Amino acid sequence: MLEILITWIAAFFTLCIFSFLYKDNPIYKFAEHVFVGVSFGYGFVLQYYNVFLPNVWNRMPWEDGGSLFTLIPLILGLLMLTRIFPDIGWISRWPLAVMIGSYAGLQIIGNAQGDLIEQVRANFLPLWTDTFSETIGNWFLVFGTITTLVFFFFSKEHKGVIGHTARVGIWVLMISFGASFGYTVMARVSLLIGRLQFLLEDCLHLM
Amino acid sequence: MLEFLKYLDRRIIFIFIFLSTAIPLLFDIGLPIGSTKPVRDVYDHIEKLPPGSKVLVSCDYDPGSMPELFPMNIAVFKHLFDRGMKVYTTELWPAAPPLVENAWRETGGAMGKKYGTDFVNLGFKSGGEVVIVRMGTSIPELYPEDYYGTRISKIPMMEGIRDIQSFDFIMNISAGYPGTREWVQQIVSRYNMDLASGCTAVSAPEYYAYHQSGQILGLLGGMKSAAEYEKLTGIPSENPPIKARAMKGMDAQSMAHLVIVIFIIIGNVVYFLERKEQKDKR
Amino acid sequence: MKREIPLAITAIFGIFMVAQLFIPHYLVQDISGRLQDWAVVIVAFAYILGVANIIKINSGVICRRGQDWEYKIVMLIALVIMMLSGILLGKDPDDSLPIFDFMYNSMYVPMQSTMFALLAFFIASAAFRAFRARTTEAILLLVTATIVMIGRVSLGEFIWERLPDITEWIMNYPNNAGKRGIKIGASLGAISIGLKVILGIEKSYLGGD
Amino acid sequence: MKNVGRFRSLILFILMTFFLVLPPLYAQEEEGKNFKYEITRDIMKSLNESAEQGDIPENLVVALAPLQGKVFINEQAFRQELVGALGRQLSAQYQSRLVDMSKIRVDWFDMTKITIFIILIAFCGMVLFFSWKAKTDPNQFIRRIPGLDAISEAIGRCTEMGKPVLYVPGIDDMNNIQTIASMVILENVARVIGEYESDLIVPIRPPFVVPVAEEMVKKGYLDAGRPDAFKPENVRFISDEQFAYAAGVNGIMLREKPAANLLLGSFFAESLVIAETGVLAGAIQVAGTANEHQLPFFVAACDYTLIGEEIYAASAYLSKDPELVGSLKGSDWAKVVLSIIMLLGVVLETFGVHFLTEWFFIR
Repeated sequence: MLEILITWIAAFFTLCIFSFLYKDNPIYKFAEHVFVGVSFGYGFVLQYYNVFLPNVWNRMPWEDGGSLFTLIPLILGLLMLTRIFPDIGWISRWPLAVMIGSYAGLQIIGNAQGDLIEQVRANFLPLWTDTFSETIGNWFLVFGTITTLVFFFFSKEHKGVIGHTARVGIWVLMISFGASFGYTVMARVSLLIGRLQFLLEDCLHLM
Repeated sequence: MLEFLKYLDRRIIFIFIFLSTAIPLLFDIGLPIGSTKPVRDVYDHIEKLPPGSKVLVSCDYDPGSMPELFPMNIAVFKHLFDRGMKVYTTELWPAAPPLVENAWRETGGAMGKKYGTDFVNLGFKSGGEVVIVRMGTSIPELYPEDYYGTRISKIPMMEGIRDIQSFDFIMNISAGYPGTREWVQQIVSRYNMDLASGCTAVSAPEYYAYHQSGQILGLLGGMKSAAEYEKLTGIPSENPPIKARAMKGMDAQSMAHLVIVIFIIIGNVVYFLERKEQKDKR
Repeated sequence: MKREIPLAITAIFGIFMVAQLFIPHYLVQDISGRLQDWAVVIVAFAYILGVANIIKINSGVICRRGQDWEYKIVMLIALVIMMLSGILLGKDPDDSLPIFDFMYNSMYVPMQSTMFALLAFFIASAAFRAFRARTTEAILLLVTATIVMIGRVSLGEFIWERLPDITEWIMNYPNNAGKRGIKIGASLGAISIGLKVILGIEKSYLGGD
Repeated sequence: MKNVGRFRSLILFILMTFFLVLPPLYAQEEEGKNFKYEITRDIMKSLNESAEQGDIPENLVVALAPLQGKVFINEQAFRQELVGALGRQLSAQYQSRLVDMSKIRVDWFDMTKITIFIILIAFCGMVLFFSWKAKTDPNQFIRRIPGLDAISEAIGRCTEMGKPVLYVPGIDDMNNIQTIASMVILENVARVIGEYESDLIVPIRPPFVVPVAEEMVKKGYLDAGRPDAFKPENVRFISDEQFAYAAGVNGIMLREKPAANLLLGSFFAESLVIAETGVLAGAIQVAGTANEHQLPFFVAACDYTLIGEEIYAASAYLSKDPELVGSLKGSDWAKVVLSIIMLLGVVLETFGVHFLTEWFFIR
């Protein structure tokens, strides 16, 4: 019984959102606002049960296995809420600084080890292999990457040799954007298929 | 005619897209589904793992990309439980845990596996990269309790799980940020872990670069790959009853692509005719 | 006070995050681990701030009878029901939260999926309107996109059995060349900004005063 | 200048306090942790290698496998457990070896990360060196970036038509480096707009970005000599939800009809929706993001697109600040060096020499 109710309410809201395709209308707006409310409420509850309780509340000094240090993030976290009050809003910069500092540090090491070094290393490819398609591919990969890097030169004007190389670099970029576009179309169509499967199969039992 | 096409109401395009996806869903065409190398790489790697291996499945997605990633999640779970692995899951997206629960009930739960000895859901933590890096140093500190609030010291299969290196293999199901890119950047290079990725088709082209460099050892990109993986792992199956969600959508996928390609061609024909007209005027 | 302390905090956290990669000593590892635990909690509070902000802004709109204020009431009601049903009714796996789960399954899931599904329509109309073969670059983009779109689905295999292999080749080589170039360039850019942030050279994120 | 010196010494002071006070405090709390012995995955790997070379008996490795991941509080407990697990006395030689290997966590430097360390130090050194050098020579060259030149052109057009400029700084929070870059660009855009006397609308998704954006716009107007032109209601928090935000931005595009849309920052699925509405509204669009997957839509729908690293270069380009331009030069040199290394690696690989590849293999 509950299952059927869920399915039909879900179908109702699905159609509400789809109605936007015709044009913006009150039904869509209603659904959209319900969604925003539900999604934030949901997120709040999840943070409460998955972060606040296990990582803060149950580790307070008076709890078993707790520590005094847990008070620090709690206080910093509460300071973040000062953002709501304009007069003392500047205090929220302290916890903000924690976030920015941590992410800046992690981005440095992550980009260095995951993207920079590994990707350069992956281009150490032999220009002569057993199969024709791989050989051509390797040439493409090695010189395509270098021309793209030349496109990203900022301290030299793109003229002469550099200009021509950078132009090839743009072409390589465009091919890779084409691939991304094709894949994105695929992704979006899949999402629509998912919704139609829900409407046709779970609601109307047509499939 | 040219004017009509030039200012074509987008709702007409919408109708075509709707019909091209809905009709193939109702009437089976049965186009072939092959399998590509990145997908086989994932499958072969899991086949090679000895039974009882500890596998971390990080499910970093939400209902927004469910049609692509949920079938993948189901297929991966089924494969892992079929092979008798111990499955641990974590989520970096807040809306993921209920979806993971559903996937567990449909696969492991229906196959008679037990929560706590074959499967554990460690739940959601906010913070993206920070969470991933922390997993590298200590899991009990970061996840003192599982998704249901049970202390992990009371969960049998958590014994011996110290940090990310306690796992034999990581499967990441990723809908964007935080996801595969962050796992690759923070974990793979640093701890030399085996990682495979199942991602939306949007991010797949980017992750091909990681596959070619060997940073991830396999890649499931989008619903097509999910369909390929379903086929490899024997979905649809009777026991446990699992529907083939991705395979069923493949005909519709092809038809919708065809319609979009036709629209791109029409758009360009209109463009060229228009340009010719302007030239003639001059 | 208003600028110096945040800069110092940024520096400490940034330096420890970098240092923990190179220094395996337990002292550095344990401290940076602890700092990471703090960051996880603070990010969670940032989310709560988002919720607080939504309540503040929308209640303001309702009081002023601003644009769409009726809808804002609906939003706040949904928010409050979701929060209260989740937190007050507790969380028990055997007796899963009726209202909370019900609203997740009947509202959150269908609406978020459908919002993303709308993109299928928009992408088709964008493709029709925007993808014109104006220049060499645009032609390259268009041709690749078309090959990939057809070659990556079953239709491609049906038309010509080699087409999936060609698509796979495009993905593995020309596509990777472009992606790799962007990755290397963007990682250099990100590292250099990260460095400036940690050293306090780039401090615009702090705002004024 | 006095101010700067004071603030640096304060930072130093805080850093020192942190380093000096926290560790002892911490160590007290965690006493007993100092003698941690454990068999990590790395140790098992190196044991396996030793066994393959015949350095240690293979059955020893097999017997040790179940102990992987266990932590022992001191050396004695570790030895006892080892002996117990093996069921026989280990020869002293092997015992000392195993204990040595388990102590890896007291090293002050992880030698396996030396490649990353060298490259990171070299790159950061280059960036800092060139930006320092640029201070003495303010005439730094930076190539033309057509998309950025188009910004001032577009702003000029807005002024002529009496229409506002729309600046969308992406949807990510301040912890994304692209948002930080976007804020710096915003300041420069505000300065140009201040000179031209048109309006600037900035719709924002994450609440934390609002005060920063306000500050940037204020500062830009101040630099242009028109601090009175700043209108607080034009820096707008729209909604925290992705598509509600996109809908809000679309509403601004259709209702207030800005003649120029600048979309610079970290964009996701909403990029398509926003850019297409911009086309419909007939505005000049300049977009830029480092999120590769969204670039095709910007390339297709916008007049100019900043690709990847160009968005990081934009702040240097717009402000012409020699220090920033200098740091760009540093990263250009890094690209030259990397390209040369790449070619070298390719040549070596082609002739079957693998040492460079191995040095770069950081796993």
